[in-house]
Amino acid sequence: MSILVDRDSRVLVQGITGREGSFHTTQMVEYGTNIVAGVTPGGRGKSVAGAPVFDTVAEAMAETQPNVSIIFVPARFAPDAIYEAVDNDVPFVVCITEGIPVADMVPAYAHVRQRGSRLLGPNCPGLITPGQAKVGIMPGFIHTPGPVGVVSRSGTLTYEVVDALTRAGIGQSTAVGIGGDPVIGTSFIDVLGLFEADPETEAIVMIGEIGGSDEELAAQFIQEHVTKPVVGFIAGRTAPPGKRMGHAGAIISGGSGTAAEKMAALEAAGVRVVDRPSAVPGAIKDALHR
Amino acid sequence: MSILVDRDSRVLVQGITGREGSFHTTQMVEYGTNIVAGVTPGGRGKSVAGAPVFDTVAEAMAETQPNVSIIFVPARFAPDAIYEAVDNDVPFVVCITEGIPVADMVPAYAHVRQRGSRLLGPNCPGLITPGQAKVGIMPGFIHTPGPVGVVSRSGTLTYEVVDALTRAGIGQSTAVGIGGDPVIGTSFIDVLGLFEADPETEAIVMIGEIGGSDEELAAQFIQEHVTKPVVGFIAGRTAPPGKRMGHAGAIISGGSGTAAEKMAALEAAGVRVVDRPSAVPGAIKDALHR
Amino acid sequence: MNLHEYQAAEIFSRHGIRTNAGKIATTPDEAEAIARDLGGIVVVKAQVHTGGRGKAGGVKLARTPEAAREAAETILGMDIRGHIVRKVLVAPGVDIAREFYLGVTLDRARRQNVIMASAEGGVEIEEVARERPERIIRALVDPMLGVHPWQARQIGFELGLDPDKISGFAAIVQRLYDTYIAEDATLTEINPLVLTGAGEWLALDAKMTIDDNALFRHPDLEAMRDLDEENATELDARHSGISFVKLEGDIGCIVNGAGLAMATMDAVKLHGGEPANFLDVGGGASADQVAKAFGLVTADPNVRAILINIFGGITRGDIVAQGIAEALDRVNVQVPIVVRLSGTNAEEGRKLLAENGLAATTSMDEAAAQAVQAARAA
Amino acid sequence: MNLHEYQAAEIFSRHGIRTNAGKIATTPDEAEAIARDLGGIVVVKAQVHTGGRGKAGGVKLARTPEAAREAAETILGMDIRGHIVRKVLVAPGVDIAREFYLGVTLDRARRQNVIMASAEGGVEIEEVARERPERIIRALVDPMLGVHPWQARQIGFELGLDPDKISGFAAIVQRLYDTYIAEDATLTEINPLVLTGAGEWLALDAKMTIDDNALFRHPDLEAMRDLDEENATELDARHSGISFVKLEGDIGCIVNGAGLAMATMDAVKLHGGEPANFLDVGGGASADQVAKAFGLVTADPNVRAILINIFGGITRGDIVAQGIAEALDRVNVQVPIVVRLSGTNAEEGRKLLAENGLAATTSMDEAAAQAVQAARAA
Repeated sequence: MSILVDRDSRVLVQGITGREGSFHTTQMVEYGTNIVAGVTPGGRGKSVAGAPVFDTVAEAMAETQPNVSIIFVPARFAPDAIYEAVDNDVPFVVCITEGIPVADMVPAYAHVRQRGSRLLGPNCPGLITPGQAKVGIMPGFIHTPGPVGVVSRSGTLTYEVVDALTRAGIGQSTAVGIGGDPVIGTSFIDVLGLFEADPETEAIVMIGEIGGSDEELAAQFIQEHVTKPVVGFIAGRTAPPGKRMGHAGAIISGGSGTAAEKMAALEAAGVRVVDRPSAVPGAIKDALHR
Repeated sequence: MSILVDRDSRVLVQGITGREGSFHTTQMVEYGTNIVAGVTPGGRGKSVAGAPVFDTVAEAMAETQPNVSIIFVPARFAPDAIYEAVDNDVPFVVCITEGIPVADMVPAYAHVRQRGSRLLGPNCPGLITPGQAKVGIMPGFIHTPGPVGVVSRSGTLTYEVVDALTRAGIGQSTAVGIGGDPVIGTSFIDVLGLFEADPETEAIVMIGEIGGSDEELAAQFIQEHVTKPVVGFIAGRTAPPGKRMGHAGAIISGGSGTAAEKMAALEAAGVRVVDRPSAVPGAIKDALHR
Repeated sequence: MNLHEYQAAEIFSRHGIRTNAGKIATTPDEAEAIARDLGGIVVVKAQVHTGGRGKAGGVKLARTPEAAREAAETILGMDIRGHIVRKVLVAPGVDIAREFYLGVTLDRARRQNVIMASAEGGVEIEEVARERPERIIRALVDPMLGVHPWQARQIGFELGLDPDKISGFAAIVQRLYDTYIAEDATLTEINPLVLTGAGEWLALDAKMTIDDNALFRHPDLEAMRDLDEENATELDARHSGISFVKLEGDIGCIVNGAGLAMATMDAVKLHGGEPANFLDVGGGASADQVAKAFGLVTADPNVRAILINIFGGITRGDIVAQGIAEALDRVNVQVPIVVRLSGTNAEEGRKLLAENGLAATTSMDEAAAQAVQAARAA
Repeated sequence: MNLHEYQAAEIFSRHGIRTNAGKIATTPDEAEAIARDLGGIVVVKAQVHTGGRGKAGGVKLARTPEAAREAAETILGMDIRGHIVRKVLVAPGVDIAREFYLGVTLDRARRQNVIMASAEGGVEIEEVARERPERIIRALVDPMLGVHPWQARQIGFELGLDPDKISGFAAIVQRLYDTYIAEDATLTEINPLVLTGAGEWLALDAKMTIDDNALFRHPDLEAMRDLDEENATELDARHSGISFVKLEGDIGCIVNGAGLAMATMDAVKLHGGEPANFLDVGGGASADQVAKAFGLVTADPNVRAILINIFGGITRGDIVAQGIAEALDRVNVQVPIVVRLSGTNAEEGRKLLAENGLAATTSMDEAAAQAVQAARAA
């Protein structure tokens, strides 16, 4: 088992013929991901890494029945790609695109919810179920199958932690990057709930950062609904207020969204909060052997 | 039993201090309807026919827990009143107002559906469960309790039929005016389904008119889902094409929406279609005694 | 409210849709002058509020200014489906490579707007719908979000357009929908939408219907109303809150309620007569309204009897009867009047009418039969 | 991107919100002249991208033009929360009857915009939120339909406004939200929104933040950017696709990825040092990018050591190492450099760096500790 994607996932790539789209399609196929189709308007008849290209999601859906879509189209067109996916009944949409205006994501998020689909991202690295399916842009080789679910707002920082876990001999059930934007489709809570329900996941690593209150809400959720051990790390303890730290959503505003608040909330919820990424494997080992 | 409203209905009147609102509130109260509150912005502290007036639906909801609302506000403000009602969790909203632009009703209808509420109208006379509750503008005294459900796109024509039924000694379970606009909240199908499920309703009178295809859809629904006898009447056999006959929705356009089509569809679905309102009671008697 | 082609084209063009610019002529002289100005081949098109102009001979190609004059001579004054042609549009001829149909309207059953498109342009869409429904592409529009770019593109792909024609087409779809929403239309239609020999998109025709209920927010559109095309009596009625539609029969009808008014017309027909009009006197049925209604009905020289059918609801029958009596004092009605009065306080009303020399019945059928008889006798 | 009060006020006013018109002065002379033109009492207000101006003495009432000059003299050049005042707004004094707070922003947890209002105007809203949260009214905005009139009215009633003040207030709510949407703001705020003695609504202050991701569709707003208020180095970095934030420490950081960059800063602190900056070199980490990053970091005279932390993902470690080597050829770096390189092809990368005289570690902690030591030794 695992969450969200596995070897049976049928993946559609929107924006497959673009530079990013075609590069990562090849990478995903090499990892073993079952890429069934791609969409690029006007691209019908082409093929990328063996996957047939269609003009519309409707066509791709009719011909290849994908159940996951990953979006690589530029920020100005990405919301339309999200609408096209969910309106054509793709149940799970992963949006890698960075830089989408908040004003575009607010209605898009509401629409995805109404349609009953799930959105991961935008501005996220995607997700991977080691050994089964990589639907994202992370380096696949650092991952290894195992009992730890990883969920994170960050990209490279997650690779850092996953790499540390793998080197310590600890595999991952699924590693999910939820993205660094202020409005994202899937929150910590959603992923925590899935890991809690997944029989193969025995412990969870949650990597947060400054800005917003998703970590605080996650803490509350953990207290109430998560029985599996959770190890936490929050990036940005030294970040100054009022400054956006790379991610659009990583900003302490009006004195709220600080790392200290988040760490305190998680600790109060029984999460083992570590002060450096390299401490994650040890904490997870403790948790698994308890 | 009955459908949609009964003596336990707790009715809110939006636009209660207006000319129409206050007049019909008094009429409804006289009929015995349980009017629990009214709303008029700035009207807080007033009272109409014994019902307290509030500034907002939220306040009225908190203080009096209505479960039906009836709207008497002018066309330009009526969609906002619908939004206010459903956003404050009123499960059933009756909109009497005539003349609301279609462009305003399309999103309003979608929103009501999303909220899981039900809308009756607009441009309708409301509905009445004889002897229990009148939530509308029909003359109450022509109605009498009994086994016949009445559903209609028209106002006075319904009174005509109900009066004929009552004079023939046939009472009504509930009489529902769905309204004469192109976009209405509750269709024939919805009401037919409710009558079919209502143990007290033994037969149904359905009064349609030219324009649109609701009668055709109803015919299909009747064929598939309605076991109770249905008597039908369609107004507008002599109406010319391309002309709006009073109701915004009563227009034959592009050669479709004619009375002949509707009558044929209903007859094919086993509905006894009569050629004049006065023939309804006889047809119903036949049906009830079969 | 319907707009003329040239009016709709002007509005479309304001919303960024390329239309086939032309000018309006009301005389053959003007048509010739416009054709001369434009140069080359022109099309002369009848401007009437009805479809099927082409079949009726209301659209003609003219290769010379003189031919344009002749075409205008033929078309002006023509009767197309009951509409007299008073204006023609003279527009440049176009080198057409492909013709399409594109329209936005309301799907009443779904309570959503719908984009309709077909590769069979230039033909009446009702005909295509009837005979080859599979040739019409329909895309429902999200009530909240409008037409998505992907939807507009998809329609283009389904029409079989080449990839390099997609974005131009999608832009027109978007703009036609934007026009529909911005102008409170119930129909915006381009038939045919053409691809020219040069590979450009062009709206060769333009059709638009405005939601009457929304005209209050579009005074500019209200100002485009063509009084020649509309029945003056119907307009007059609307201003008094009365719904009135002129018909061909001889029995004038005055009724309260739209549904009952239609049923009354049907009853007249059922009893062998022909209604002269649809008339819903509206809510109040005050003396003023009834007097106005008498005026509307008696203005029609065909009317040989008047049938008044009132079901007293909230408006009491005695009040209505008083209104009728008062109205009769004010308006000189020369034809026989049959009254049917039922509902609230109807008995008192009938008594009052009797005192004023008008017998009233309680049965709609009876009243209809009497009116038909009276008209025959008259 | 933050706007100044006077810029936000101009935008609000364009969207139909009455603001307290004033003029900008950059010298005491100008302030005096403006005050003389306006006549009567004026307010002199520091224009800086931070709150709490009032408390810091950056807002002064002046009864005469001379007093306005004196106020400007005091305020200009003032340091408010690290922002140097370079402009003051001189605006007419207002007869205030009541003060309110009104703002629109994003509720991140709900993924919806939210209207916030309070009868405690003129106070920092964060303070009210912390101390008397029940005094803040919050209304979530429908993502599809926007602010409903009933919502705007309800906020007014909840603020305890008199019925005759409701529609004026509701209009301001609607317009403030419209401004927020039209301008792609992440905050539009009026604090205080006042009712004047004459019973009129007036926005006495104006605050606005624009979504950086949406600036591409607002060139007019981009043009309002105050380069004095923003760190030139940060702007320069942004143009190269590098996220850079200047901090107070002495260890320059060059990292790939925002989360890892924050974690790197935290690691520096954890090992007893102070980071000189946040720097995310972005995706590629090409020689150009790395060279640019070196330039940004070394421009800070405080920097005494540089910590490069790269986790090779899709971008291979050897490529990054090559980039570092090439960059060092181009940029003359005078301070010690500590490199941490892990991930894809990291070993090859470390070898390559060694050949160029740079030792690289695989541990972030180790690298951070070394960088702190190097900075101390320097």
